[in-house]
Amino acid sequence: MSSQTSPASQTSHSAQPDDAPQPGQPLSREDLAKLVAADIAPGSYVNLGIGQPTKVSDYLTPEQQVTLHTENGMLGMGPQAHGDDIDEELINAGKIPVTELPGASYFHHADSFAMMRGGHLDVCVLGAFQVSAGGDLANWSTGAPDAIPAVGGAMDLAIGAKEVFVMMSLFAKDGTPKIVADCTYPVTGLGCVSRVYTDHGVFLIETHEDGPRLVLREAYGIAPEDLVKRFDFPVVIAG
Amino acid sequence: MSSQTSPASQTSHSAQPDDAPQPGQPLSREDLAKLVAADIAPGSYVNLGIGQPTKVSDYLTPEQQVTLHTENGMLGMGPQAHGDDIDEELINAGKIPVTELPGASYFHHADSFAMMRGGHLDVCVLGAFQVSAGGDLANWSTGAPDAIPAVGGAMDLAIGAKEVFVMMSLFAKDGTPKIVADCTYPVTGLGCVSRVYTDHGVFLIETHEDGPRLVLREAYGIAPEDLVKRFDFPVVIAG
Amino acid sequence: MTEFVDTAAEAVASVRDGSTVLLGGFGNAGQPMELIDALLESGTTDLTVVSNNAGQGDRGLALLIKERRVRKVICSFPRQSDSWHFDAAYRAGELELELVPQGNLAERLRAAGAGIGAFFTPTGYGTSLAEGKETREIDGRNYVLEHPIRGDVALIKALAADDAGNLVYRKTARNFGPVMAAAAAHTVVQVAKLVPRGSLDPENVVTPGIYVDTVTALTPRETQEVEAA
Amino acid sequence: MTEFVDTAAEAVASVRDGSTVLLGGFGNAGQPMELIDALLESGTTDLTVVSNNAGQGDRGLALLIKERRVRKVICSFPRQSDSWHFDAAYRAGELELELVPQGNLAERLRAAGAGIGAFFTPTGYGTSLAEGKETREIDGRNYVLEHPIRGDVALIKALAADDAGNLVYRKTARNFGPVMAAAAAHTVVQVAKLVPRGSLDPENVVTPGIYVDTVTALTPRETQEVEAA
Repeated sequence: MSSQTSPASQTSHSAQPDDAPQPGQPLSREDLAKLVAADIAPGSYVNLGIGQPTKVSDYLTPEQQVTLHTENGMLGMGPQAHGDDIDEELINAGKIPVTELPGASYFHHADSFAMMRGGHLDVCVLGAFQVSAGGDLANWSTGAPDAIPAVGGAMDLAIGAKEVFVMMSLFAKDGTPKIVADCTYPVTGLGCVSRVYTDHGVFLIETHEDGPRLVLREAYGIAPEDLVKRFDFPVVIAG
Repeated sequence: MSSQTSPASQTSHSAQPDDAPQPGQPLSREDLAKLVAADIAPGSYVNLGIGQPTKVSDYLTPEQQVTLHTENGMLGMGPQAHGDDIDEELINAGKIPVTELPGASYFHHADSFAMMRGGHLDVCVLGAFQVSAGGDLANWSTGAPDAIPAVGGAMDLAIGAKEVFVMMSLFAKDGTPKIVADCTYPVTGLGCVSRVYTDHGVFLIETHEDGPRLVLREAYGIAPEDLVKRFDFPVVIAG
Repeated sequence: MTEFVDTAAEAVASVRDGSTVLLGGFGNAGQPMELIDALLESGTTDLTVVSNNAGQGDRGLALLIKERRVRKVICSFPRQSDSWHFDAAYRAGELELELVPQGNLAERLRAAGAGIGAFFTPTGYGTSLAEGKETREIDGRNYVLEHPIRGDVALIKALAADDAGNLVYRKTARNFGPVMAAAAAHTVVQVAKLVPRGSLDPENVVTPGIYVDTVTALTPRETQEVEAA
Repeated sequence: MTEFVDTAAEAVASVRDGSTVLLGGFGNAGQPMELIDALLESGTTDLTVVSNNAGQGDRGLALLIKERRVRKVICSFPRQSDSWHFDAAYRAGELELELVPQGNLAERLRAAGAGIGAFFTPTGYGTSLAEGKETREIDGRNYVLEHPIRGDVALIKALAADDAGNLVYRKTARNFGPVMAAAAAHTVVQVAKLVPRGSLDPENVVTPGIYVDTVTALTPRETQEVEAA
């Protein structure tokens, strides 16, 4: 899904020369997962959404002592189950068989979503179609008129942690950023995203008195000054 | 607390001769508890309030298979504990040590009151200061200006069962009935009482299209016709 | 008091045409497949089904939908790779859908069982699924008012029941069972085993028997007592 | 992540002057007596205490009230035969009281932990305790709108904790523990024993460690491991 962007797709705001030095390469999906994993504070309770975010678990270290939550009723979820370990009554939210770690606990759906809604999880990592500069998330529906709608736990996850990290490719196929001034896809939650991890940069959505501020923490495969010009709204480069 | 009424305390509505035949005696507290116990349908889940209602448990038979609930988090409560069986972590809502029967279960306070509020208990038996003809209950406060208020679970119990039975003496010390047109004591709940068991009669509060109807099911120690004249509002004698 | 019946057919006899049926399960985990099969067999129709999903493949709820026995589905995630019977009925306009975020679904069921008239939830605020619903800002956060979902009958699956109707579940198959048991007027449970009264630790009961009306074991009682938990 | 400390004094260090403190217990069952003693010793004052009762005899919460360290009590049943310290402080006008029906107290705590902004409850409708509160008729029944009660710190008692902070309770001492653990920003638990990670059955955990910040055992760990559940 990650789309490499050609210089031709850059907006006219770009006044910098296209051959400006590029600090390294864009992040691969594996590197992105590694980066997110490293950013999760030790001892955190974390929910990893379906798809790309699931890969983050591969890079969490035992020393981090991160406890994984799955919204279908479990804390202390272990890695995917294989072979004889597969138990159809022990699955994650993506309905994939998983394992149980020592110190795990099971609970029913209302308790599980109360845990999320009540703000007890430290981090939730989600995929997205779009994120707005103000932290609105769009990841549940493309809004296509003929699509059969399905939401699952997406809207609960969007508001269900102290911090919501999004993982996605930064640019859409047409070369425009998927971090937008206002979401054009149907939103999942308003002002809920705190960080966006992408192949070309990590962005922080900071809360300030005068409103949210989109900050580029680091750029990958493109100079920060060039990257921010790809947006038609202000992006602050972290100092 | 049961007050014997002298003829002198009868209201002027009484046109019947005072020496009319009395069908038996007023019910003793034990007989009243026995009567309530016998009226509880087999297999019921029941909460017995603090005080006089607790006595009902002495007359429930094993054949009735009644399960007792205590709002501090237990179903399957057994009789009061004595001697070595006393465990200060196994108490009823009156903070009296009790026992656990096979098939019991423990749960937290929110789950316990959800069970009541959700209408899952079949019967709740409560004491009262007053009950109105429409089923309002007053049993938590005398309304005395200098009293320190305390409500506990009274208001939850009042609305916390499919049927709420009240047990009380029928007449106050001044000889007036404690079933009243409108409660003068602070109410605990509105329209929540379905039966009132008293020393002088058992009353049903029936729901009809034109509103609630107070029905005297049976009188004790006084003729039904005489008893209903003690009220300054209509009481129907069951036919 | 909990009744114990020998067959799934007897167990689902309380479902009527037009009933609202709460169906436990998240995917296949905790889905009361044998009860749903019996419901299919029984011929009841015009059902409103409340369930997280809307049937997968060619079994369970998917077949009820295929046979057009379901008038309306209230669920969070109907569309799956193998939800072809739902897809077909929905696209044909022969199935009404009320889409509810999963946590609101669970909490609305919980509210029904707990006697809560309505509650303000942050989930869904500002989204199309909250359109037309009452909203309110409380302490600087925005909420949507949601109402209880009550069932006429709940069909759920548990690991074991004792003679008092107390239930324990197994791993993530617990999911919607406990809240659905409390949210329905009549709760029917299929269990893998029946155990004698007193053999479940009262500290570990998940659904107390007060919420359980009918139990059927998938294997004969006799062979199960020896395995009592 | 749950921290484990050796003394009750360290455990209550998160309580500040002016804090709202949720105190577990129903009567003496589940009351975290040693944590309350440590709070008394710590000298923190101007507290708002949320608890079912308001202290009995000459111990625990009653002593906090006697020493005028409590500004306000939110509870359901302050008046008892031996609540003389509460009675005296209340009559002297030196203690504010918010009286809450017991089930509303439990549900308001539950709402705080569950992220519910407010809820409509039938309990208290038409009574003096609902005066001034918003009411609404829903499906023919009358309800009162109630709001969450959040704590800065919860002090509760459990039977055992494992290394992940998971808790199990004992009999009716469970009472307010689970809802208070979830309703506070920081939850402190006194337990009778600590057990190794993996020794509590995941099916039987009542309060998952995510709700538990600080644990102290009343007896040294070394002597307890052999008794692991």
